[in-house]
Amino acid sequence: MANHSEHVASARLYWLIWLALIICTVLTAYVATVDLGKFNTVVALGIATFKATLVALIFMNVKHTSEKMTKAILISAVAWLLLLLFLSLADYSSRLAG
Amino acid sequence: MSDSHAMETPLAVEHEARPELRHHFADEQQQRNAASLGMWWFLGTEIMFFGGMFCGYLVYRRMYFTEFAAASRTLNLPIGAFNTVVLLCSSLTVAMAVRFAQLGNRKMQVRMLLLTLVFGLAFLGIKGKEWGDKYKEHHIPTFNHYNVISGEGALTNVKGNAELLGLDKITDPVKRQQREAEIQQRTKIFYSLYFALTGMHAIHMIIGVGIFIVITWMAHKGRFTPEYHTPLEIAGLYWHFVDIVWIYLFPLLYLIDRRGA
Amino acid sequence: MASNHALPVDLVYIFLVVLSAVMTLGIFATIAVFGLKYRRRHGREAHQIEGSLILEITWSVIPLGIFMVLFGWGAVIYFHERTPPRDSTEIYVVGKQWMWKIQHQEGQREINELHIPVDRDIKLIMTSQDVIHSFFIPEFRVKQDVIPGRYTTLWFRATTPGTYHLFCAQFCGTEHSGMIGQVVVMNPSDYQNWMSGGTIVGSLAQNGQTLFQQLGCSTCHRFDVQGRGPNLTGVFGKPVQLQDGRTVLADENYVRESILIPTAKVVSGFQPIMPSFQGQVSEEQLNALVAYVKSLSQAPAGAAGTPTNNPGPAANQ
Amino acid sequence: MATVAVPVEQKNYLNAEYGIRSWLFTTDHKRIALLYLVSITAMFFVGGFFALLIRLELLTPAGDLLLADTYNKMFSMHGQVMVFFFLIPSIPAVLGNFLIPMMIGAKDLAFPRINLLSWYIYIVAAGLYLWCIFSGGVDTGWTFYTPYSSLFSNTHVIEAGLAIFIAGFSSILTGLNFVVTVHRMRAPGMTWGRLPLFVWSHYATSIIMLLGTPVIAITLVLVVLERTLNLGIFDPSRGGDPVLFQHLFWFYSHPAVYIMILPSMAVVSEIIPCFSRKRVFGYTFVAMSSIGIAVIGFLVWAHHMFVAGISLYSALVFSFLTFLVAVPSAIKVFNWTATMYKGSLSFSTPMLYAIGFIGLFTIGGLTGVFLATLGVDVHVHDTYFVIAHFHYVMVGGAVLGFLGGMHFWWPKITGRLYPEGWGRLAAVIVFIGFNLTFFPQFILGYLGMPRRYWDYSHMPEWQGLNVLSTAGASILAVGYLLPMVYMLWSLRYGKIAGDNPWQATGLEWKTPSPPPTFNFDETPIVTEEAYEYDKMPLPEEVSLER
Ligand code: HEA
Ligand code: HEA
Ligand code: HEC
Ligand code: CUA
Ligand SMILES: [Cu+2]
Repeated sequence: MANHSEHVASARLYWLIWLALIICTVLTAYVATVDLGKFNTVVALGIATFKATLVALIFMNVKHTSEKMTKAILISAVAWLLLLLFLSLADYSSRLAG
Repeated sequence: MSDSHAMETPLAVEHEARPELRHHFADEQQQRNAASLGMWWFLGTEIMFFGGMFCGYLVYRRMYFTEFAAASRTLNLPIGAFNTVVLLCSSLTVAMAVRFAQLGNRKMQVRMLLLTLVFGLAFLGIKGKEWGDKYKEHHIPTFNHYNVISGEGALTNVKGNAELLGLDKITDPVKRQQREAEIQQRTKIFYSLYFALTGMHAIHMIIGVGIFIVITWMAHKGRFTPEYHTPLEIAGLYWHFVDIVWIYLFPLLYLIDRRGA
Repeated sequence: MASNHALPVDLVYIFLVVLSAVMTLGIFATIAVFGLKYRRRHGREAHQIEGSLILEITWSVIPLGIFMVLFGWGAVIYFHERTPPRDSTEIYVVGKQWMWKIQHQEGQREINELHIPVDRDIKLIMTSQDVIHSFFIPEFRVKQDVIPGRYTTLWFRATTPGTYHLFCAQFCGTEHSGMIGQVVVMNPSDYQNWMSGGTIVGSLAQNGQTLFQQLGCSTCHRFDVQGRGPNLTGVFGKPVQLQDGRTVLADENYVRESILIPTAKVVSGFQPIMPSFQGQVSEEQLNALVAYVKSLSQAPAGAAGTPTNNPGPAANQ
Repeated sequence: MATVAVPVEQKNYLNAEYGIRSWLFTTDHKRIALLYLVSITAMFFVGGFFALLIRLELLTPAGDLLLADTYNKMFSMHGQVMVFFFLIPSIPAVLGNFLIPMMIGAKDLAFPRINLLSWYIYIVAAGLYLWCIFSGGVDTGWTFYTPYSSLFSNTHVIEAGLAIFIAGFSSILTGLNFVVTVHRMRAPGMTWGRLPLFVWSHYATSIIMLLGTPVIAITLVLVVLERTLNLGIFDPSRGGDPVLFQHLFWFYSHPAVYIMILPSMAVVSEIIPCFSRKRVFGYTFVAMSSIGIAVIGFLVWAHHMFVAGISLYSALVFSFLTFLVAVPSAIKVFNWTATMYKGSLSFSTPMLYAIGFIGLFTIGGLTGVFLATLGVDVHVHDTYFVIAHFHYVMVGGAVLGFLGGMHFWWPKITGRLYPEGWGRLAAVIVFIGFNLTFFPQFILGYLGMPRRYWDYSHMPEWQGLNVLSTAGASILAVGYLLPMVYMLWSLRYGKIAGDNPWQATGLEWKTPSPPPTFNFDETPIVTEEAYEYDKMPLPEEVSLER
């Protein structure tokens, strides 16, 4: 019953991820001050999603977990969120008069 | 579900040797899997909990983009970024604590957990300072002195805001007054959402700190072994989740439009 | 059929009723037949059947097909209901707890009544002063929520002269069920008369209303909450809370006294700033004023047959 | 235990321990189910009491029994109590709690202490709500529409909002427990393809609870913050959009109607095969249609807002999606009916309720299709047509399912049979009373009677139908009180049931009645499909005496 399947990540990996996260934070703060037109928001959210993915995959061990359900739950919850956001925002952007 | 672990007695007598195994589980593997599955579903729930507010935020951000951008510029970017870093550090220490538990290193486990608490509290402290500043700037919608037009918290104090809001082009004083009233109202929505979102996040942090105090104490008592550290693991999942929420809050609230800042 | 929308809506409705009746009776009948035929008697054994893919597909696809037809049908009607013709007559509607205030382009104003000509496209441009209301004319088969902070629109073409109910369909507080009125659909000539004030001249309340303007009552008693004096709509016949804690019934005498000796009974929440009109108004005029104040409360009760016609000073919005 | 001589009275979950503490600190899912049963029944009578006052007021056109404000509070609290404190927890927290572990061969739910916690959370919420009622009540309608709820109502919106917020967590924790239990605690051999349909349906319900409930929780918090802290999120005077509240509210509250109906469908899917002595027709389709309803159910919320000022195109999309969600329901109805084909049918009380369910749910569902049809909804929205529609699905559907389930598993829960004759009588009374109450409301609705109207004195022609409705409600009240009485009576005087009085399949019937604390002395090993009724003997014919 001992827990042989559990994945022990290397400390180096954790430090690397941490470093990547910090760099991304600095990057996102910097990029925001540069004029990219419409793309500022896209870039900011893109970086945030990248960071979130790192945390989920490595720190939260989604990448190596033997548990298939974890990914399924994560995907369905995010899908549900997008559904809420998409369908309600769609109402606002298709309203003719303010 | 695995093996059909028959129990001779319905009561948990045979489990006494392994106090952490609850009577209705067949074995520890089952129990551990149940706990982490439960936590993951709970985090799914949490996504939707914040999701409701995100939805409101996005609707209004689209509707009143300029006012939101102008108000966003009054948030303290360096402090916000620094706080993000603090929170990321705490995520690292949590991950490390779990790793040390897997390796059976109790001393480092406790150290990492203590560091997590320090970072967590630091985050809350810094957040508190930011809120305090907002109070001084009269940016909290709750209070009657709410004011983003004049005084310490005038939006126009921030470089570029007058242009963004179009105030620089209005000469007619009546029109200007009208526009200012509009700004005053719409930014209230921004700040309402700002406080609702960061407040709800802070509540999650406070709960997280509470949980980690217990976890640290358990680690200190040597409750976690390489075979069994489920409470630490699922508390860690929670902590990382709260971190991820902030990872989104930071750009959404602080970085709406910082061009030319 | 009272409006252009009524027939199409009723047609789908009838289709739906027939469809549902067929489906429901069909299912009931099937169950009844099975119940009789396969009753457990003398230890009768059941006949095991696993299922049938063909049946499953049949009874998913056929309902789906029917649903798609219904969707299309309903959608066409709805699309029509939400796209007003370009040259419709526009009328403004303001909802407020608990009355409908209507402003015609030509300047006429009404409360809880809407006069329109038959056979003309009417577009209502609606907003609310406080909470969400909903403008509902059952016989026209139309309804639209009225929302504070923005405009919503509703259009129809009345096809039969007559008087129709108007309801507020969205819950809006205490007097939600009193937020009702009527829609009067008139022949073009009657409508012309009404527009030129033909049908309303001479009524007592009408004179009172004129006086109400002339004497300046309307400067303080406005039909919103911003006036220096109380909004007089709906006051008559109801208990009034006074400054000194007493409650009195707002009857004719109370109104009369309020006009002549305003300080006698001061309404709670207001300053005693109303000047006395003693000696400035004749009895006849007083009667007219009282009738007018009275009519302000009867308007919602304007059940079919008693047109009160008070285009009161409405909606400064 | 097997080796020990059988004691005089067998130990079961009811007599394993005595005393109030043994109930309040229990972690046994069966005892918690009973705690829930008592609490939701109490709340049902509170809600029913309000319903009776509503119906009495509407007996005459004039608003003569209650004040307008009181009436408004009555329907608001009726709706809130019935939905949040009765129907949503009803079947899941009572029957689901009691049966799911047994049906999958587990000793308990995955998190017994969280299960107890969820009951306590429910009690705190219900207590707060009762306090709200006694301190004056709330008048926003069960829907809390802003800005009325956030800025205008001067009733106890905050207490009500918080109570429902708290109740939401109880619901989330129940759902969490079910999902994890179904995933993790199944006995060996209990594959997904062998799960009873009851479990499938509850699994679908739990997903809705988990992913929907948090949204209404946060939305109500925002309303409370708007009232208390003056944060303005839905406030139109600050440029806020009150319709946003409706989006967020219905994002949960539409799926919530499936939280209410799916568990009832779960019950019906067990009863029909049992009293037809047949396998369920199209097991896979019935199971998958539950999941289908749960998923598509999340895509249709704005059908409550067709005239609320959403965009024309949104309305079209949501109407389309609404029709899609009706398909899986149709599949279920047809499969249940087909299950009876060539069966060996008997009409015991649970079966009567199940058949009543099919009939009334069909009517309710089909009138839902009326509402999904855009042109028609514009006319009947916010009229008694809608009231009739949802009482057909919620009372005719969900509550009948609940009653049917209570009768079906009563022998398992208590070890005793209810009196069959009385049971059938009550079922018939409920059916008649129900139709008399709510059928006239369809007509009223089409005639244009708006809902939430305290006074219809300008439309006296509506009185006749309203009188019918009130008369029906009184019959209905009798129909509800009867089972209360005879079931309590049967606790003491009912015939001893035996382990499996219906000769039903399913693991819950393989353990004694009432079951022992840990359900099974030995973890069962499953080798059969669900509903192998061909292998079961016919039950004894139930006599109608007593
Ligand atoms: C248990 C609760 C429950 C259930 C299951 C349903 C089921 C459905 N509901 Fe209902 N509904 C409510 C509870 C419920 N509803 C409540 C509480 C409200 C009002 C809230 C408020 O405003 O206060 C409401 C309101 C409501 C509205 C908004 C009305 C309005 O306010 O204007 C709409 C609109 O589309 C709707 C549609 C539907 C549809 C399409 C279904 C479908 O799921 C039904 C599917 C079932 C069937 C279709 C029947 C079986 C099928 C067959 C027998 C097949 C054969 C059929 C054909 C070939 C046509 N409902
Ligand atoms: C689960 C949900 C549920 C249930 C079971 C019921 C049950 C009933 N409802 Fe319900 N109803 C709603 C959910 C429900 N309702 C909702 C959500 C609304 C909308 C609210 C809103 O608009 O916001 C509504 C609104 C509503 C209205 C419309 C009010 C209006 O718009 O003005 C009416 C009117 O007839 C009504 C009637 C009834 C009746 C007669 C019953 C009957 O089935 C009830 C029968 C039960 C009893 C009669 C109890 C018997 C008990 C006793 C007799 C004991 C007496 C009590 C004591 C001694 C303390 N309901
Ligand atoms: C200077 C402002 C002013 C003017 C002009 C004025 N009123 Fe008033 N009125 C008030 C105020 C303030 C009150 C409430 C305090 C009180 O009762 O004295 C009031 C109260 C009343 C009431 C009792 C209302 C209630 O809610 O019970 C009536 C009726 C009334 N006025 C009628 C009239 C009429 C008719 C005129 C014109 C002939 C008139 N008023 C002109 C300010 C005014
Ligand atoms: Cu206005 Cu209801
Ligand atoms: Cu719905």
